[in-house]
Amino acid sequence: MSRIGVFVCHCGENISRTVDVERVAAQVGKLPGVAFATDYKYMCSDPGQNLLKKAIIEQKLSHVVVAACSPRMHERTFRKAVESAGINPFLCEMANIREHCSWVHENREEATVKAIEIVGMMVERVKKNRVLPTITVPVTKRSLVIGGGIAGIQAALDIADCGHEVVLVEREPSIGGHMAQLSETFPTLDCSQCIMTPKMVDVANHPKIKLYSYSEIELVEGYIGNFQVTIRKKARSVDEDKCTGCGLCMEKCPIKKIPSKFDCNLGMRTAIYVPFPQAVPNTPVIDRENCTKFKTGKCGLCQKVCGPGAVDYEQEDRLIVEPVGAIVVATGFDLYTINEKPKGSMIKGYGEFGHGKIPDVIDGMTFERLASASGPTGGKILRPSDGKEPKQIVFIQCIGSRAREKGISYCSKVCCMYTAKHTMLYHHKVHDGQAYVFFMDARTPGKSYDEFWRRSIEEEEAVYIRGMVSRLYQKGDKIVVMGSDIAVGVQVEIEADMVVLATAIQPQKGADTLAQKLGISYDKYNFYSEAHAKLRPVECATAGIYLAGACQGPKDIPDTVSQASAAAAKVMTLFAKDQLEREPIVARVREAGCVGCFYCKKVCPYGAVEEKEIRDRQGNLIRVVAYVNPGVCGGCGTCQATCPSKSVELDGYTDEQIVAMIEAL
Amino acid sequence: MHSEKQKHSFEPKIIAFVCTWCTYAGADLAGTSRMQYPSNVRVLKFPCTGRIDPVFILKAFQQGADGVLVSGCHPGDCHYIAGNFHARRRFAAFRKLLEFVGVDLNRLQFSWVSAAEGGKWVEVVTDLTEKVRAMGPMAEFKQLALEEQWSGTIGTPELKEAYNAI
Amino acid sequence: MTQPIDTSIYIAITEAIRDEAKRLLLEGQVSAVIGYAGARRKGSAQPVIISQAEDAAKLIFSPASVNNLALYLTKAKKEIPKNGKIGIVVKGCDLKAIVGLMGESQLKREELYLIGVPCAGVLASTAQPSTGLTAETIAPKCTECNAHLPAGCDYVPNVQLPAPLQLEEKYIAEITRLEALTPVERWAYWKEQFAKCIKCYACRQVCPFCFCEQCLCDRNKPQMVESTPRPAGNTAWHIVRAMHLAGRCAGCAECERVCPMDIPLNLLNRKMAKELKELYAYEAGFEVNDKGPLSTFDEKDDQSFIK
Amino acid sequence: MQKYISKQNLNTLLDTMIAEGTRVVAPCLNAGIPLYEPIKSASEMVTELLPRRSSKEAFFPVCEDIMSYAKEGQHVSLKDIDPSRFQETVLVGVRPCDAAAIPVLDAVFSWDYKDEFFLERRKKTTIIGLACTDADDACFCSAVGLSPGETKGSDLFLTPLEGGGYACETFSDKGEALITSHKELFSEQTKAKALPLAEPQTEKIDLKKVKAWLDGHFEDPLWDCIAVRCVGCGACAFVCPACHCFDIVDEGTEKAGKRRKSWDACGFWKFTHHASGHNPRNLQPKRYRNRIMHKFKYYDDKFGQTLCSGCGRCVRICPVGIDIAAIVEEISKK
Repeated sequence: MSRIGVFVCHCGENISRTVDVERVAAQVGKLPGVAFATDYKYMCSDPGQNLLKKAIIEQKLSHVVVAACSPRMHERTFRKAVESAGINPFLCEMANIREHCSWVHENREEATVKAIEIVGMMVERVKKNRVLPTITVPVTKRSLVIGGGIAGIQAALDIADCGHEVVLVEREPSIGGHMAQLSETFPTLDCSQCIMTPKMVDVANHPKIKLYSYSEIELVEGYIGNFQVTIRKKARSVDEDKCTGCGLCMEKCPIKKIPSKFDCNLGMRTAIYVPFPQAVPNTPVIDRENCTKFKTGKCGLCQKVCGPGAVDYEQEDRLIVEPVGAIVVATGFDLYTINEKPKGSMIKGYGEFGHGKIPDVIDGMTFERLASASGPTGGKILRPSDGKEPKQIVFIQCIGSRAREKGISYCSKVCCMYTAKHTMLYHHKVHDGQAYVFFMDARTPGKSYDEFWRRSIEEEEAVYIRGMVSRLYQKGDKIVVMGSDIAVGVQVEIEADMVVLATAIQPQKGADTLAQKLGISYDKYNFYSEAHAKLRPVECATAGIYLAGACQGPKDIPDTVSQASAAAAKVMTLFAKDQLEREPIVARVREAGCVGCFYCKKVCPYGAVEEKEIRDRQGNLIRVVAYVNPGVCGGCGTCQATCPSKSVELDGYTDEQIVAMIEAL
Repeated sequence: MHSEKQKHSFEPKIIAFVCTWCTYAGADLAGTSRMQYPSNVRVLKFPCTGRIDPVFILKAFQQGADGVLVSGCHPGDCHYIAGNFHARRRFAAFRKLLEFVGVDLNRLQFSWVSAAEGGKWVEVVTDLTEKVRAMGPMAEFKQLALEEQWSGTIGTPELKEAYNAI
Repeated sequence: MTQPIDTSIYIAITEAIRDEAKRLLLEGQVSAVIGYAGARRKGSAQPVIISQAEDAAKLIFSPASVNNLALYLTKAKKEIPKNGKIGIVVKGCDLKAIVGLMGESQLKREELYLIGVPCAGVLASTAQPSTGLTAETIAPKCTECNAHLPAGCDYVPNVQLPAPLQLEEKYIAEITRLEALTPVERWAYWKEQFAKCIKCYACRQVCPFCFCEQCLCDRNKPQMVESTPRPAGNTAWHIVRAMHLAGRCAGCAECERVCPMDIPLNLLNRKMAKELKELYAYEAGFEVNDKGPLSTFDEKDDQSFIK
Repeated sequence: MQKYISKQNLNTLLDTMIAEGTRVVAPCLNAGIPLYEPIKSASEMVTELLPRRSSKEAFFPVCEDIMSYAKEGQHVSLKDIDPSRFQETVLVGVRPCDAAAIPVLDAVFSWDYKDEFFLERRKKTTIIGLACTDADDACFCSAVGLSPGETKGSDLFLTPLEGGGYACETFSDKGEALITSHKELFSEQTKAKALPLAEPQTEKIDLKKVKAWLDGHFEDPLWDCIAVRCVGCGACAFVCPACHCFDIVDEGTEKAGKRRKSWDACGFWKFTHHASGHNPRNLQPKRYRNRIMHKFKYYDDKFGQTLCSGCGRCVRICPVGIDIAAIVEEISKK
């Protein structure tokens, strides 16, 4: 039989003003199983806690109920106190007679009766509480960073600098991401590559960073502290260990007219190529779709000229398994495809702006390449159609963003700023040119941001027109842009030489597939969801997985870098311990009752349920039952409510405990 | 100001099943803000609405609840990613079943109350209490609990009375 | 006047089942065939499990072939040997249960050989097994049948199913009637029905989806549902049962057929099926689904009932 | 004693007894099905249909309280039921197969332990049997040595006569007392012919031979063969007039509750499930074997009677068509 101790707190007068605490203690003392009941002025004070500890020992108490404030306030306090007196902390419960009773009711009689019932309910509950052991799981102190853009690079460097190994996986042949494509960056106009490439080199040279470029995540198994990640290293056709990066192969490659993705198709590359001169690793890759050797079996020039014999046409994809304890997801963004409605997408497309049809209608990233000193035009702003310098240029903002009817309702955050930057770059390079910007509003919160934007108008003479463009068409070698200026209330028509669309930021293609592999949630646009919008902005709800950069939502570089460092800090916090401790509120399967319908697995938001084979001594399979991995289980209990036979139970919230409470009422 | 409280002939028993992250915290906030509401409600804390088994609602009615409230996080706010979404479907189905067997759904309230919505908690609890008070006691399950198969009834009334008076 | 229902094809079906079962057993394609055999009472049929080719001659199909044999494939019925492939005779309604069980990891398609039966209907539980099938003696579920021809079976006898008669859809009619009542009236109706229950659990034991090793209602720590056959416990049991079958039950109506107290249990199941179809456009039993309507969700699910 | 009572007078008799406060239990319709239940008026009695459940529940309720408890602090208080206060009852219109099973139950409930709940109700009940004029092919009373005119178990036995009315025959003091106390309603026997009784549906089975086989065949392939189709429900036991297993459970909360006795069935998996988790009758054939063994061997071993009166209810309601008559017949031929 249980010997329960009940301690009713006055909370100064906060409780005792409306609740007759002496009567509560007296009444509750009569409940079956209650061996001791008392009241005290401040249970959470040192003397109060000592009273509790003393009573546990003297009265040989088996369970404790503290009737006081909300458990959200002091549950930890009292559980620690009972633990120090030798009782398992989970045999202590709190009855909330302050927030849920004395503070919300004025009538003393009613409040007292309610308090007695609340405490009675917790007495019945605590009787059914079980000793719960603290759960510890080991931590593999290596981390995986997915994505080698600025976010991934920053996170990888921070973690590696702390002395922990990092596995960095990049889908493209080189790290660098979008930031490597940019010309200059707002609000300081420093050269993107100048600040980016040293970091890329740091990654390449860091002894703690293991870089897998041209690789993708195949499979993620395990849980916080103990992930097993399978990486597909795609066949590069060039042996990275042998290649010296001399570039002779590219020089000799006869296929030279392949549009360069890095240069937004403005420049050309060879079939064996590095995406850009500063690529890390500086190892070429053969584009097998365009390579003559792969298409016809003939050629083979690159192999012939390669001194170290690095070119390997037989190379195949390799699968590599890496054990890691934490994962940083930094897959970044992609620009909104604006031509047609992509199949199966909720996004409608902006065919009316002529992108893809009118050659001189380009997107922001293409403009970056035109403006970049290392770009296809050597930094000159020239029209893709005829190579002429545009004298009238129109920038249109919010292409895709903030257009619910087109499928995207969010603001892409960076376009106002980069368009302002574009007008400046344009003005610096085409002194006699005129830039026009169609905009809805200018969103410039951020250090020195608004000043930057104003500069584009006040010093760089960009003309901002508040309003949207309704139509745009080619007329001779001009592009007629028709829009409205809603500030003045007139129709505007501009004959432009070039139009730049500030297209929306979207998550990378395949972001959803990766999320499913990782078991993390994502929103309807495929941006990854953080655990809490305000207080846990870099953690995923899935323990051990962290987010950095634009994969979580549109972000500029400073924000991305901050979040990447924050994610790295979270990883380092995790790695500071050898063993992870977690609250033992986890689901457990009663195997004898489990019939293997796996409803639990279907509803588990964490992917914590595994299939476990039960075999007899001869090794014959008897049946398959569910197993809940305590390291992964989040403790919501959805599995238990769904299990038809209640063969999975959430510790701390068992059916017995809950039914006991209902029956106490 | 302490207004004279109106005496009611019937005080309904309301049982609330709430999640710990949103509604329980919302109810705490109502307390911290010293809002006032009827004392009829008894709160049972769950980690998540996803943990709330329909059987508990049934059990609550069987144990004499006149009204039952189930409340958790708003869609998208679930601390456990999706527990409330599962709960929403489960209860959408369960209430239809209860309705079909003749339970008046005015006695069963579902709500989303966030940790910031102390006021909404007060409103939801007050509304349900008042509604159920106006409806009178939930007699169906209480009567049922007293009924026996004819062969198991204790025939003589005085014996039954003495027996039930324990 | 009672309309007779043409079941003449059942003779040909019986022949075909026998031949197929014999072939399967002779060729060793299956280790056993679950089917129907005649019994002592005139016109009656009962489930039979044969493992010898010569026993194939025992198999029949008749209007008394009421059972859903899928029951014998579930784990709850451990007695059935699970070595090798099993052949089973299935009506369209039975097949729905098998489809559901596959979605719930209880059965594997490759372990079954499905002998599908084109079915014009079977007898109601209230009819003597020897009576002919008519609009009056037909089982209520057959009046709403949408699976006269089972789809996706390994073998279906080549017979021409007569065009089914248009019969009054009994459950739809009764659900509509009950829905129109007040809650008090509905409560009175079900109270009278549930009061008859003696907790023999025939409804549970014949249900292909009640495959739990240990029923929630048999547990006593805690006692979720009173186990004694009193009105309170009976009501709780039937509510819990209906809830557990929601989104899974495809309407074989075995629970109702076997109830010795004639409680219209399938009404509850049909009502839930109706609601889930309206809410989530889900209908059980037509395709193998990994997730049923209550084990998944959509962020846009109806929440008009939530404050 | 042999008397005659008209249909009208029988109704008057029942209505009078109801008015006097006697509980009259008779076959009547409840939510569409025939059951033995207390009637408020003789007009409710329906004798044409065989009630779905047997008349055993007049003595052996589906579920009854046998005690209640309450706890306060460390103190527990108990309260017993007082069986001496059970109501006087007349059970009327009982089919011969149901009535014949009652003395069979008497044996077990008054054996080593006197079950006062059963015996007290039994003592206070007068049984009026009614000859059976209607049988179907599930009936097999004739196979177990009974007949549609069997009077075993009845205190008073009615045989329907042509032109209405019944011949009454008494078989106990209770029966005679009932006639004596309402003698104005009875008259001397008339010459009217008895209505034809139901046709016996089966040949008599040699139950001695059945028992002899069972004595030596605890293990036999037959059990698997028959019971492989059994689904393990309790329907057969619950509708049986002779099955008498019960379970005792405490229901209620931590603070107060009741101890209840309710029907149980050996077909249930849970029936022999030990607290340890072990189940000696872990498979359905073992459980079904127990059913046959108990009815045709164990009960005979102990009480010299057969625990089956051939009412055929289990045959009719078995979800999977298990036919005990066919099984016993098969065994008798072994």
